[in-house]
Amino acid sequence: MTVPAPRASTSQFDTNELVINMGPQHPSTHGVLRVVLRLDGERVLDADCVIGYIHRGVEKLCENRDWTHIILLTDRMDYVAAATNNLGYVEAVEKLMQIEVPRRARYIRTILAELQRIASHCLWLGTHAMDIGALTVLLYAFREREFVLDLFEEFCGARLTYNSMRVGGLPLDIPPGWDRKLRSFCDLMEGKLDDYETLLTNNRIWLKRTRDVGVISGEEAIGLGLCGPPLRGSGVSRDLRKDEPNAAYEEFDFDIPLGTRGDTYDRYLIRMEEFRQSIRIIRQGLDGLPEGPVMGKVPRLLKPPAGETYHAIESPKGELGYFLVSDGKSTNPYRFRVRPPSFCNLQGLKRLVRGHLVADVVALIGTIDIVLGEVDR
Amino acid sequence: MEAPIAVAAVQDALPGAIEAVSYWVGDWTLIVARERLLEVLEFLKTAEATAFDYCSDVTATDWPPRERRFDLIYCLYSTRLRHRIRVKARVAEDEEVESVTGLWPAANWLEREVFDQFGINIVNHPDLRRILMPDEWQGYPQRKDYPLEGPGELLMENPQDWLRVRNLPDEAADLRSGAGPDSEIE
Amino acid sequence: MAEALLFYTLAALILGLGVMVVSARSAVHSVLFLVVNFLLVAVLYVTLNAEFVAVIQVLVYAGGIVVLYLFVVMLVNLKQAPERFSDPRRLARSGLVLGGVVLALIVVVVSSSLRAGAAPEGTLSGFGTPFTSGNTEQLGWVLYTSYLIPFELASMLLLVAMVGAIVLAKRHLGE
Amino acid sequence: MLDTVVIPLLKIAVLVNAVLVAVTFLVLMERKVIAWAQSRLGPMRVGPYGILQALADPIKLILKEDITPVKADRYVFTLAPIMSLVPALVVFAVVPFGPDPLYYIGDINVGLLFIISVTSIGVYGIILGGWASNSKYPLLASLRASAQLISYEIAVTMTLVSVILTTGTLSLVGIVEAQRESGIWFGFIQPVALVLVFIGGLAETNRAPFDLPEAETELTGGFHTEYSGMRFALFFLAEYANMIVISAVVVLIFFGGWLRPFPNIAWLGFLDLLPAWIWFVGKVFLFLYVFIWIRATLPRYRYDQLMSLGWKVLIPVAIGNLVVTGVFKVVF
Repeated sequence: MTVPAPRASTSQFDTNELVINMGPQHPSTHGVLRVVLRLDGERVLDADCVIGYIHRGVEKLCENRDWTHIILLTDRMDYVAAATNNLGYVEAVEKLMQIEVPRRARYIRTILAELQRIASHCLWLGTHAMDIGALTVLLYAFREREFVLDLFEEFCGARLTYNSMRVGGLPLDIPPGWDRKLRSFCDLMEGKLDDYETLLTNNRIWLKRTRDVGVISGEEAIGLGLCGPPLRGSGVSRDLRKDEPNAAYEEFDFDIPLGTRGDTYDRYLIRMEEFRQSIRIIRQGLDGLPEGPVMGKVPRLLKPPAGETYHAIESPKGELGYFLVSDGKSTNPYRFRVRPPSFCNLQGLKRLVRGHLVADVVALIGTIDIVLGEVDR
Repeated sequence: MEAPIAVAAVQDALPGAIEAVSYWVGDWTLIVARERLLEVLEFLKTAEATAFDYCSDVTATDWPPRERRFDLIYCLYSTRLRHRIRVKARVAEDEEVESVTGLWPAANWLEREVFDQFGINIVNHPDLRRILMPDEWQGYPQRKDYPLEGPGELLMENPQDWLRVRNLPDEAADLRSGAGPDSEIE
Repeated sequence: MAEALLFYTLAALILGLGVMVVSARSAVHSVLFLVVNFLLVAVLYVTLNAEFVAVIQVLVYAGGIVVLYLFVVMLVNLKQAPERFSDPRRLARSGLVLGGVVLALIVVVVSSSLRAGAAPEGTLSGFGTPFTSGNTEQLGWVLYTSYLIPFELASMLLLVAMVGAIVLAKRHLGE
Repeated sequence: MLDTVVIPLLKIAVLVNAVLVAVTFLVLMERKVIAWAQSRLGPMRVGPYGILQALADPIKLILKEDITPVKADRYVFTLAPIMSLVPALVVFAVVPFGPDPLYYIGDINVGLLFIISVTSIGVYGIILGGWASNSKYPLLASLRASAQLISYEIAVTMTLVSVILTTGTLSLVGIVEAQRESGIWFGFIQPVALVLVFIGGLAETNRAPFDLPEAETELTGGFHTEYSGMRFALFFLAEYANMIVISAVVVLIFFGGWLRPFPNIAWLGFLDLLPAWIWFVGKVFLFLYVFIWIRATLPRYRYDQLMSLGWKVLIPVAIGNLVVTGVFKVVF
């Protein structure tokens, strides 16, 4: 009887390498990511990501729209966290033009960004769990995401691409009764989080599938430019909400969860904790919501003075940076550059999957939490 | 506005390497000669006072009429000291730039994107290929003289030919009626 | 009569499949013929009332060993037989040896069956009572009493082979 | 003639059809149960509460175009689903639905071994299906499948040996009768064996959390990625028929087959008013429900973890169980 060898043997017998294409049409590459895997049996020797399948030239497009019209293009990048993309962009423009944003608008922006974080993490949790085979969590997470989408729909009329912010503030104040619904959602979400954790956190199979999978040290993660939960999972305390507070984050009290091992399970725990911290921030925001206008004094035609700036915020996926250059003459940006967190995190996949099995590849794509709209732009 | 320690440290350690220091809406930028770029970046990464261990972004800007038309921009961050800096170098179309993947592995894809979109020659890069555009693509979309409109098929297959066609003054005059990105640039 | 008809049909099929095994172009096809062959042999055992042996034949050969054959054949992915340098003289010599062996076998089988045909009914099985339908228990009984030592020796041999296989595999893994 | 040919043939016809119909409804049941677990409704459009979905699915699959990839080995490609389904149906020949000979086709004295050996043939369907597709994902999946099925078969067989030790017979009817005589279901005497056989059964039928050969998020569709139409449906039928087989085996060996609960308590005799086969089928469906429930709850094992679970946990425990059973048998 032969003993099956799960580990790739280095003997002269195993010289047959198998090259397989994972994607661009594959159920767990989250869109149109293509990963070319070089396998020895089931063990991954090397992985090469091929991206660009939905490259729409957003940066180029933006250079030919005026500063206000760009907001709706930012929706289309990380389309599961459109509000966060809006936020990063309008803040970058505000920084370039030195516009003061009313406090109420900053509060509402913070609430929206955190709500968006919950929605984005719901999607991550569902797909990540489904990739590992836990089907039910997907449906549960999408059920809660639906509530978030309902809230956004009531706020700005859209469910996916919100176009919900303007340079200088917000187009609309929150509708009456919205804060009450948001509060009840927060209560509901806390209970549901416990549901998810019952299904996964202490599940032996979940632990086996995620513990010690894709371990990366903090130093290496920094070098690879990982950001967001993958970086914090390796114990690097870097959250732009704390380090370079934007919106109204400096007025809020919240914790940054950090991992210790830098494996998939730690990244999972971190995001689960971020759900709770987001709820905490939303509650604080609702409690302390100041009165006042939601739109600052902004010229009708935006025309920032010549100059450039880089502004980064913490999106659900990590550091979302906007590098904007204005030539001071036209109403379009001269250069519009996005630093997409998914793009930089995806770069780490090659390092993470090496030596793991095919089944881990999907777990690792899930743990990186990519949105191809943002990777390819 | 007083320059932060990091800027002063570079100026002290590498005199003459920094051509200019700029400050605008809270961001510090070092403008460095292309020849000494790698030296400056290496110093920024390793020196105690700077410790920029995190490469946020590598990107470029195209300023066509200029002799050295590209600005190559590195956005750096220090996870230890929690400060940011931008380093900028001017590069001409035919000039070569040393890759920084040795300093920050993160720059790998970012430099590939710069190559893909601007066509800046980055040398000593471990894996310099197009990243967002298909491998057989011609032309560099983020350049300011890249056509935004044109006869679709021709453009898709061979943008370089299209560029040549449209630079002939009389033949393509009617095609040029749509305002391109270069309409503002003399 | 029916039994004889069944036997000869089965025998013909088994032989035919045996030929197919060696003559099939694709290695996977030939393994498949081997599986069917084994299944038919199992049917042959059933006609002899040796149900236990039949089931074990299916379980061990068809369900276990040939799966491993298939595994290997699939992985090696032989589209055609590898061409090897063949020495015509060696072919002739080995053919001679093989022919001799087959001839000797035929002689032995024919002579023994002639003698067995003369033997009285009932002693064919080698011990007292012929198998009836409940043969599993009897088989076990015989194996663990009359044939205990050969049985244990055989199992020892298999154990040694198993340990040997693991040791061989391990040595390659370790270095 | 009537007894030896016509009646068995009739029984076979009835049984095969019953199994196939059961499978289509099992698919519906799975969809419904998983939907409820996931706070959905499941199929609702076809017929009241989607009941006719069980008919619509097979009709759709039969009418679909049957594609054979150009590079596939067409004979083996066609043969594979058949080789997968036939053993799954053949097994039912020895499954007794009740004590009366009317309720089974044959009660052979090696019934249990027959089931084990015939199900072991089913692996060919998966291996050949993956190989004949001439595609990389199915090939990987079929490699996984063959390794998985062979290793778990060992564990299950080892465990069943300890059950045979307690009953002293391999006949399935005999095993159930033994439970009636001893007045207790073997599940209570052999709880370890029950767990082992159940886990092994999950693995042998490629069900979650051991559904690696068809892990759609890793290997797209697994070994049947290239299959479509009726040939795909045959694989599907085989998988669900195997689920029924495993449930039936577990019920027969550990849960008293067609016996009512507590066969030793006399005053519960009114439970015998229900016919034996209803008890049996009811118990089988209870186990099928557990199969589905597990699928809705658990993530999937990884290939190497699955293997180490099989070889380092299940087989040693099975051997231990065998030894303990043997010692008890000798001492008491």
